[in-house]
Amino acid sequence: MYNEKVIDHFSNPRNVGELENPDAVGETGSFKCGDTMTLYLKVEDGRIEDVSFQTFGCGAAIASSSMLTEMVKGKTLDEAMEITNQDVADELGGLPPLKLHCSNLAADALHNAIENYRKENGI
Amino acid sequence: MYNEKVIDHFSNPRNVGELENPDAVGETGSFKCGDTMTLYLKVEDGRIEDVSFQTFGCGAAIASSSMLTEMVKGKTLDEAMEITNQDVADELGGLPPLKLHCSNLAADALHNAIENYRKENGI
Amino acid sequence: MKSRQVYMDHGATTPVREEVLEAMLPFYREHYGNPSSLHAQGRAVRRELETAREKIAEILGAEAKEIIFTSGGTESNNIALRGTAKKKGTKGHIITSSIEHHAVLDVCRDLEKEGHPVTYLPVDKYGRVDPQTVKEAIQPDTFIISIMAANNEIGTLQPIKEIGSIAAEHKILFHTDAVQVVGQLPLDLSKIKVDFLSLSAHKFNGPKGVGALYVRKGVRINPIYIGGGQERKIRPGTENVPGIIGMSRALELTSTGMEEKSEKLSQLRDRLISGLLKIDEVILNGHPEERLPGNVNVSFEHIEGESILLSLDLQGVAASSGSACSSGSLDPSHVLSAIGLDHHTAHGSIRFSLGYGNSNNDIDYVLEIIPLIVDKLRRISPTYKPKAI
Amino acid sequence: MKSRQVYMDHGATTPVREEVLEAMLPFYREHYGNPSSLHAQGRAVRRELETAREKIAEILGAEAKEIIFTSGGTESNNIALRGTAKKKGTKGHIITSSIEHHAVLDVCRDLEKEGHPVTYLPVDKYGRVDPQTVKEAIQPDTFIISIMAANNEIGTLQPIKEIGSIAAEHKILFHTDAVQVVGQLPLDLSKIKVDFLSLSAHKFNGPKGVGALYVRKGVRINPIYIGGGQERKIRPGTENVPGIIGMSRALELTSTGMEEKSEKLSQLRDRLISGLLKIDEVILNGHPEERLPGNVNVSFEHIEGESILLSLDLQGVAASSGSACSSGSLDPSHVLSAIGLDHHTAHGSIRFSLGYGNSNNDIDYVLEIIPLIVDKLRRISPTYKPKAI
Ligand SMILES: Cc1ncc(COP(=O)(O)O)c(C=O)c1O
Ligand SMILES: Cc1ncc(COP(=O)(O)O)c(C=O)c1O
Repeated sequence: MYNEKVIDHFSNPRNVGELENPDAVGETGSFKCGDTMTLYLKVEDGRIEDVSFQTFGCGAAIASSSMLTEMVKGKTLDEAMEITNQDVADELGGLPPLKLHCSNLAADALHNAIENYRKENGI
Repeated sequence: MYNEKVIDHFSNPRNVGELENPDAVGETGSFKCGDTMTLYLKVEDGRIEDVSFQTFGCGAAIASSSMLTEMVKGKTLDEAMEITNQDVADELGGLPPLKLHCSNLAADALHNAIENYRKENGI
Repeated sequence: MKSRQVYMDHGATTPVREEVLEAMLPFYREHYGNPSSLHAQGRAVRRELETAREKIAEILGAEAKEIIFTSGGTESNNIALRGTAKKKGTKGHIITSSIEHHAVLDVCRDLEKEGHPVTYLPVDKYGRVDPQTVKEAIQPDTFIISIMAANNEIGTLQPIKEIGSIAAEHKILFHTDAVQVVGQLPLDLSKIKVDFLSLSAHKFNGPKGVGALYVRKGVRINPIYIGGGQERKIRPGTENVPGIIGMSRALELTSTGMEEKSEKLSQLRDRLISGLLKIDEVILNGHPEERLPGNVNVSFEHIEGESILLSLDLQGVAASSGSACSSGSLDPSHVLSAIGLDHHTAHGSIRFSLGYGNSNNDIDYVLEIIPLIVDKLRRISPTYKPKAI
Repeated sequence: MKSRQVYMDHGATTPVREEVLEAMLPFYREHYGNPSSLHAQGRAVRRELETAREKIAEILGAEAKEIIFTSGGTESNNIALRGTAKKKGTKGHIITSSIEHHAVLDVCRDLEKEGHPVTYLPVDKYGRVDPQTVKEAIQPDTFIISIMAANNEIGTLQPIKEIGSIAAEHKILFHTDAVQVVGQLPLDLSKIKVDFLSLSAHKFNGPKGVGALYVRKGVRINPIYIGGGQERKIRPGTENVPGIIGMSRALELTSTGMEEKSEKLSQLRDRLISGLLKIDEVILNGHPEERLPGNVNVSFEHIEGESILLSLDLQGVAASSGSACSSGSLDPSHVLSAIGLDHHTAHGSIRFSLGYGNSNNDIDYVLEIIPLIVDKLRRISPTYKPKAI
C-alpha cells in the first residue's frame, strides 16, 4: 500500500515534538476523519530555522507531517507558503488514492503557522 | 437414483411388444409428462394368461411397465383390478420421489385393459 | 458394465483443470487474507485479486473496472436485469427472447409481475432471434434488452453484434448471457456494443460458485445484495478469492489458441452430428452452422429422453436431456417448444455437450452404442413402426 | 523487519485448514459433475452434497431441509431479510439493532427507503441489546426482528435466546446473523427460537465464498435471485460443491470438542486483554464477559488506529481497526459510536481476533511489541501528555 519512503517517514519520523519557545505555531484538523496536526516554527530573518510537529493520524498523515518538516527547513516564509499538500505527497513518492486526503493536513498546518507568525509580527 | 431392481427391469424389460390377437388392450397416457403405455392381455377363465406392454417413457415408466407384467401374470381379473400404482412402485423396491408420478401409468393401463375386456364381453 | 467413461455434459459443468486448481491452492493455504484487510496478508491477496481482474478484462477486451465478480451465471444475470430495473426506479419495457436460460427468463417474469411489461421474442426453427424483431419490439420506454449469446440447450448462436448495435442506436441497455460462449468462442467486448455480459467459471474448466458480470464503464446499476463495499458495492461480501483466481486462470488457459481449439471441437461435433443423423428418424435441433462448437442436440423420435440418458449412463456416457422427466418439472424444455417441436419429439431430445478432453475415440464410442440403445428403446415404444426392409 | 508472523484477524477471515482443503480436492478433480445432472457423475455429487447438508444440520441441531447453501454471510443476511419482506408483499415494521453488520443494517435501510418502518435499537455501553427494548419496540405490524448473535467488532454476545422467545411469543420472525459465532461457540437450534440464521464458512477455517442460511421448517420466503431449481429455489444457480463440502468439513472440525476449544481461546483472549489494559489510557471495548472467545477490542487514547495497525503490520502482526482511515470511509465504526465512544477514542480502536492456531507465544509477542508501538506513536501525538513520574 505505502511505498518505502512513506514507511520510512512513518517509522522514523523526523522533527517530532514541541519546540521550545517557537516563533509560530500552526494547527489543522480534519473534522471528519479526525486527524489533527500541530506545527512549530523557529524563524530567523524570514527563514525557517527549525521546525517540529505533533500529529494524531494515520500512517499517511504522520509520514506527510515528517516529510513536510524536511521540506521546509531553511526555506524562506514566502517559499514555504508555496508548498502544497500535493507537493508533500509527491515528495513522498505518492500516496494511495484513498489516503490522499490524509496528507492534506501538513501544508495546511504550515500555512496556518506562517499566517499566525505574520499576524503576530504585523507582516 | 434408481435401485438395482429398477435398473434391471429397465435394462431387461419383461414381456415387451404386442401380443397377437390380444383379448384386451389398455391404454394410458400422462398428457402432461408425455408418457404413454399400451398393455395387451390374454385372458382365459377370468385369469390373465399372458401380458405384454409398449411404453414411451422414462426409466421409471419402463421399469414399472415391466414390473407390472410380472405381477399380473396368472392373476384373476378381480385380483388384478386391485393392483395399484403404489404396489408396482413398492414391488420395484421404491422409486425416487420425483419419479413416482412416472410409475402411475402401469396400473392405470392394466385397469383400462380389464375394463375394456369386461365391456366387450358384457361382464 | 461401465466399459468406459465418456463425459459429454460440458454444457452442465466442466471438470476443473489441474493447472487451474494449482493456481487456486496458494489462496487456500498461504494467501488466506481478506482482500479488504490493511495488513500485509490482506494486501498481498488484494494485489492478486486485482491482477486476476485485469487478466479477465484483457481477455474479454474490457477494462478491469468493468469486471464485477459474482457467485456465478445466475447471479450475474439477476444483477444485470434487476439491478438495472432497480436503478431506473420507474417501470419500463423489457425485451428478451423466449429461449433464455431460466436465470434470465424467470427474472423477466418476476419483473413483469411487478409491472414492467416484457416482450418475449419468438425464434425461428433453428432457435435464432431475428434482429428485425428486436427493432420492431422497441417501445418508447424500453430500457433493457437481454438476449443470450448462445443457447445452452440447442447451442444456437444469437446475432448479438447486430442486436447490440440496435440497442445502442436506441440508447437502450443491452445484456447478454454469455455463460455458454465464454470459454468456447473468442469474444471481444471492445468490438461489440454490450452493456452487461454474464459468465460463469465452471463452464470453462474453472471452479463452481464463481462468475463475473461485465458492466460497461459509465453504466450505473443498483446492487441487489447490500452490505460491505466489495466489488464497487455492486456485489458485496467477502470475495471468493480462490474461485476468482481459478476463474482467471481457467479463462487464460481456454483463451490461448482458442480459434484452433474451437475449430477442433467443431470437427468433433460435426462428426457426432453426422453419425447420429444416420439413425432413422433423428432430428438435429438448433442451427446447422451457427452453433456452439461443443453442442450437439438431437431428438430421437418415438423414445423418451430420460430413458436414453439412463441407457447411456449405464454404459458410462454422461449427457443431458430436455425431457420433462429429466428436469423434475413436467413440461418439456421451453427452448424445444419455442423452436416448434411437438411434445413427443421434445421429450426425445438429448444434448451431448463436448469440451476440453473429449476425443475422437469418445465420438466413436457414442456412435457405437447409441444405435443399439435407440433400437432397443424403440422396440418398447408404442408409436414406433420399423420400416419394412 | 518481520521477525515473526502473527495472524490476529480471524474476525475478518481465517486460513483454510489442510483437512478442509483435502476434503474439497476430490470435488475439483474426480467429482466434478453438476449435482442436478442425472448421470452417475451428477448423482455421486448430489449424494455428497446432501450428506454435507445433513452434517451441517446435525451440528446445528437442525434438519437437512432447513439448510440453504449460499455464497456467504452477506447473501444469507440479504435473503433472510429481503426474502421475508418480498414474501410478505405489503409493508411492515422491522426491528434490528444499531450495531448490526452492514449486510443487515444496510438492507434494513434499503427496506426502510422502500416503505418498511425500521426500529434500530440502541445498545448499552458494552454493546448489548436489552431484550426489554425489543419487546417495547414491537408494533402490530412488526414482521421480522434481526439481531446478531455476536458483534464482529467488539465481540459482544447478544441475548438471542431471550429475543427469540419474545419474537416467538409475538409470532414475529426472528433472524440472527451468527457469522461470528458459528465455529466459535456451540449453537443448538433445537433449543433457540430462531427462524433464520446466517453463517459464513470462511470465518471458521472453511473456504471463502460459501455460507448457509438456516430457514426454519415451515417458514416461507421468496427468493431474491431467480433461475434454476437449486436450493429449493431459494438460492438458484449451480452449487459451489467444493465450497459446500469444505464448509461442512470445517464445521465438523471446529465443532469437535468445541467447549474445550472455546475455553482455551477465552484464556488466550483474557491474557491479551489484561496485558493490554496494563498500558496507560487503554479502554476495553465490548462486554467484559459476554464476548466472543476470540475477540479483543481496545482503544488506545491519543493515537489513531491505522497508524497502530501499520506499526503492528511492520512487525508481522495482522489485526484490524474501526478507525475511519482504515475503512476507506471517513466515519469511524458505527458500532464504536453506538457504544458511546467519542470520535477520537473510536479512531484509536484495534481489534485483535484470535482463532485456530494462535498460541500463548503469539500473545507474548503482541504484548511485547505493543507498548513500544503505543509509546512511540503517543510521542508524536499532539494530545498526549505523559503522566508525571
Ligand atoms: C446460458 C446459461 N445461463 C446461466 C446459467 C447459470 O449459471 P450458474 O449455474 O453458474 O449460475 C447457465 C448454466 O447453468 C447457462 O447455461
Ligand atoms: C457479523 C457478520 N455478518 C456478515 C458478514 C459477511 O460475511 P461474508 O463476508 O462472508 O459475506 C460478516 C463478515 O464479514 C460478519 O462478521
